[in-house]
Amino acid sequence: MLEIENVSKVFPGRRSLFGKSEPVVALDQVSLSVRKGGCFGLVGESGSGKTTLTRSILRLDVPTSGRILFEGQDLASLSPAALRHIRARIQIVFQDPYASLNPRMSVHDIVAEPLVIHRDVMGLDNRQRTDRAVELLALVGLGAQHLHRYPHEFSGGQRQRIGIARALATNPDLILLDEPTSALDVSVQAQVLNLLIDLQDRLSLTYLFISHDLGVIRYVCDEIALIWRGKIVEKGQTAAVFDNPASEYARMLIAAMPEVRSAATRE
Amino acid sequence: MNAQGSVPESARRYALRRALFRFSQSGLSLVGLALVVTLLMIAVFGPSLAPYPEHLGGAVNTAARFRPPSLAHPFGTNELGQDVFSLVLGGTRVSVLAGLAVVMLGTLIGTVVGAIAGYAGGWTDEILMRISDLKLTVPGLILAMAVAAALGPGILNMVIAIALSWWPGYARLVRGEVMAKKEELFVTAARAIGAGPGRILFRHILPNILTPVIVKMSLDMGFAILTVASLGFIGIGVKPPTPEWGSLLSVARGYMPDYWWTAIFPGLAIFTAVFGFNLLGDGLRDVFDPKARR
Amino acid sequence: MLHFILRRLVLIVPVLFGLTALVFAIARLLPGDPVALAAGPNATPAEIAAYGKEFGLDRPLIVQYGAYLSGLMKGDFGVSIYTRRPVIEDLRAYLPATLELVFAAMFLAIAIGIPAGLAAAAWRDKWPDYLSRVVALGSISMPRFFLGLLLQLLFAMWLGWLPLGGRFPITEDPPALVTGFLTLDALIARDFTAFSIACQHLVMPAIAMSLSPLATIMRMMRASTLEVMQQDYVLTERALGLSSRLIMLKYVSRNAISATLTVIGLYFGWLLGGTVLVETIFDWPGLGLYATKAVVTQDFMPVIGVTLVIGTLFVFANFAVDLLYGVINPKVRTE
Amino acid sequence: MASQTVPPLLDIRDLHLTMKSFDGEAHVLNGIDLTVNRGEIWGLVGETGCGKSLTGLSISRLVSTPPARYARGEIRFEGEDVLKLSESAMQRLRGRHIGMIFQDPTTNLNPSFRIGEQLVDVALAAGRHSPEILGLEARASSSARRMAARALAETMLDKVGIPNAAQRLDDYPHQFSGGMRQRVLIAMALIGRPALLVADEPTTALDVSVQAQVLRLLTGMVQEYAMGVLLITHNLGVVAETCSHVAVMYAGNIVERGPVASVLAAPAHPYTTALLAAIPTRGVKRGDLKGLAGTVPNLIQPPPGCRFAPRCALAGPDCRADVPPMIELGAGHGAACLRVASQTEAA
Repeated sequence: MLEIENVSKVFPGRRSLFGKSEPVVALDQVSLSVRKGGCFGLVGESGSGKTTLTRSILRLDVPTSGRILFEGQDLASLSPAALRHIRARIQIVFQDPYASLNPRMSVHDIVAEPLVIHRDVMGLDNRQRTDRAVELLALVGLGAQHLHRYPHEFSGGQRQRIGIARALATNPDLILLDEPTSALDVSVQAQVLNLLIDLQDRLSLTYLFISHDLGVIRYVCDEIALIWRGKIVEKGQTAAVFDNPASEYARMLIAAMPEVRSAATRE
Repeated sequence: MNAQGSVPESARRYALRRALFRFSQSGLSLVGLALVVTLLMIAVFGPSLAPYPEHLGGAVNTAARFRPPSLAHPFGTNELGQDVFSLVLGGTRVSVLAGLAVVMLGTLIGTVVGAIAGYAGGWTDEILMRISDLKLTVPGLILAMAVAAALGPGILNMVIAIALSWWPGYARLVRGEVMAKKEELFVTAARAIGAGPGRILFRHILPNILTPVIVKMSLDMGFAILTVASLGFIGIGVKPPTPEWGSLLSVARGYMPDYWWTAIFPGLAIFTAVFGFNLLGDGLRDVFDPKARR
Repeated sequence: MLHFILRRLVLIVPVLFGLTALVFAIARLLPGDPVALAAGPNATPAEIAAYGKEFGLDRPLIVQYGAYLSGLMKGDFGVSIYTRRPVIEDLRAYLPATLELVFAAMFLAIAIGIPAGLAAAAWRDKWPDYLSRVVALGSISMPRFFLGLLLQLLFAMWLGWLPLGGRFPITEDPPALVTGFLTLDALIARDFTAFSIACQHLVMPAIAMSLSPLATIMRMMRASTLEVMQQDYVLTERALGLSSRLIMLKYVSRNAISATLTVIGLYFGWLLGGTVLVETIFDWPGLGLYATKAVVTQDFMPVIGVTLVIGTLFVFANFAVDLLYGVINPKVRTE
Repeated sequence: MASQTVPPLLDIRDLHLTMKSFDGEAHVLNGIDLTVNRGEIWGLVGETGCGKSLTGLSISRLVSTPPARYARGEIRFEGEDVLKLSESAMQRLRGRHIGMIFQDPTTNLNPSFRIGEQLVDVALAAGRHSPEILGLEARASSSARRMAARALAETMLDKVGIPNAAQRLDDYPHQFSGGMRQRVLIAMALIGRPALLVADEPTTALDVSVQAQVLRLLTGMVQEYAMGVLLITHNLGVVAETCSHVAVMYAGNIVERGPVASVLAAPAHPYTTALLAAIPTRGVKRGDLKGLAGTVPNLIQPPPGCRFAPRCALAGPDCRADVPPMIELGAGHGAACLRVASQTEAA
């Protein structure tokens, strides 16, 4: 469904007040392939380049070299109109549920916004958009009574549900999940993860799940890749990577995971 | 989130109620509000409140020149025997109207320029901001004086002259805010779902920068009134006999120190008006600007 | 660092160029007939035309601008159509007076504003804070020309402690010209009588000028101090037992001052342009008074000259602030 | 004989804290009881807004009052109630007797000062009333103190594993990486040789790989100095790997506490059980995690009785009557839940 072929991204050195800094290689020959219907986990720590990769897939950044193919079409070769159509089919859920929702828009307007932007594809009138918004909220477990409230009235978990509802609005095929639960408490995280799993099964979605949390990735994803300083250092089936990490980095990362079970087995 | 569970209330109403509560906690802000309301009332009804309305039209009474303050003339009379109290009341309208017009015009131009510069970035930003820098480097008052002197006296000309040096402040503010908001995650989210520039600017960015602009407008009102009075003082302002605080003070300067009341009361009027708007604006900023709030 | 300074210096050139174009355009494109005004009310049209020709005002505007620019290169700011004096001579005479006034006002504003702002923040919501707020708002609301008038009325007319206006009486001997600042020149010449006279003349206009920057610096300092006090590192400093004195006077103030610095730079330029009113009131022989007279008579060469000088000083003041900011901020300095 | 009368390092008793806001007064701490002895590393875990950070800040009395108000209770540090101390006495405790580390290493160092200067000032403050920290006599000159403080700063920097400590004293915070900055902050917190260390989410802002190193460093230092530690975190994994004891907080209450092994292996309180069931650990199948339904209660009008009752599957009318007492389960393990009581009685 999504093919990333040898993508590199180099940010030219920034000219600051007192001179020029070195160019930064954010992505270095990254290749990935996300299978239709699968959940692909991309693991990396801060500064590993995972954010640059998501921005490249969304065409918010343009890669320096390499190709990104969605269902065989090179995103770079698309006309603006065609790109807009693709945008409706690739959606994203962001990490921070507090910052990713416009504080001045009601839940209705937030969830219905993709429908307005893509009205040529979706073909819904006002009334139908509201119906669809209610339907979407129900899908993520929120009642219609929330429709005319504003983001600050919701808890972190509820906001993330609103963010998910927005991502689902245009019936996308691929959803990028950019650390969707890192800002949430564990008990809420579990709810949101289960919701995501449930939605994937019901709507046959494809996920690209980006996280720094190995535990979460292990729980949700069937395939994973580890990215370190812009390079993919390990790729494979989730179980295989956790049981037999091939790279030094993967071994170190897995060893460093703080695990609850270890207390019970420690003594 | 705290409102959850209690009586359902729209978020806007709640935010407004909270703001009103905060505002009413500050005595100084309330004083400012009272001053501003009084000022606006006088601006509307001033001429009809004046005890000697004929003096506003230029009528003189040479028999009663330089009378000190008394019951008949609470602020005394001037060199033409005109009632200073009536003139001060009458001058309110010019000052408030001109101040308002300057701020509105400045905000309009500044917001458009700032929004375009901040959103477009790159060369557009560079050029627009250099132009606004230029305006900042030219001393505003001298610029206004030059323009006003060339255009000739009159309220409209004065407003144009001041507004020309006024907009860069708004342009800088709006540009900075737009640039900050542009980096917000919810704007990235809007771009990710395919929103175009117009939608992002008008639906996502501008509504979120309204508050600082309004706060600046209220703070600037006082300053605009001050500038209007300054031009009047220098002798470039409204045409006589229209009473204007700055020009009243300027004429009275020649009769110091013996006939001090002709200068003190117009001066106090300027001070009180500007002070009122500043108190109000400062209070609004406390309520709305989370940075200055603490 | 050197690279940065050079880059900024190069960037100043187009700004100054734009400034000349802008001022020239404003002064010359606006309606009004300065020549007729200068030639006098009884001049015949032929006399007016001849007068205009003398100053080259009959040529196309672009040619006039070109001539003006090439004159500027040689330090020639043109000639006043009124007095026929070269503008540069007037500027040379009036600029030091204005600068002395602005520096004195700025000194007052910084010396009082920064500690007062720090104190207001330290005693937030206590009486020093309220007092500073009322004083600050009162100060920016006070028209400078009105305050000047009140000061004159009180100290010069009623009490008779200070001179009504002017910079230095003709009846006294001025100190030898070194810096152009009478106070400094008097000190250099060790002429304390002259110093005291200069100070007496300087104090009222300086106070009248300093009010609004004082208020702004104070409020800005308060706001940035409060913002710094909210930072995590201040909590850490408190949690590890540093005294509140040390935290406020050393750790908080340095961060707060660097944030206030930008305002100071902006205000310096603003003050230069804002001397007009105070100079008029106190009859202070500076650029403002000079410009006002020129504006009223539509004598545009002096107006352009003054604007250009003030604009240039403003640009350099901001440049100095940027530099200073770099020196204070270690992140900029060490990178 | 003397050991019998030595009071615990930290003894928090029935601490109640309210916080005033526009919406009303929130009861954010609702009777906290917690005892920390030297050599113990206590993990204080809970979710956002449960009051764990306020508990930590209260120990050094860093919560501003108002808006906060200590309604009841005491915080005894080595037997003395810090809530009753004068500000200057409190200042003497801070840094010298109670050290603190906070979450974000990028914002907790002053960006305008060299780290050496910041370390030296902390050392000098600690050495003012205890010159032995600097290895000096009480009457040493101020320049001698400054030199000793600088030497101490270098030693500490070296101890926390910063290479070239002597040179790096003259660097500014932005010249260090996130992990290194947290090491500097640890050095700063420990330079006064405190007996108690309060660490509030010290590794949350760090990458997993760096987190492990910093935690190892921290535990090593704690053992070397025989300190007591209160480690505030939301991460039960960190608690499991670092702490000897754990206290679980929910909505202003400690609902369960005891030795880590016992609490995590056999959680007694339904909230602890739910928390553990929500963590994606090894071997949990896709879709098998248990989230916790409902939301955290409104602390302005908290539910009566057990604050967890509205979300608890086991709750009955008795749970909503009174705040449940801490029921001892042996070996220091206790849980504040009536259902635990009935279970133990039945057993």
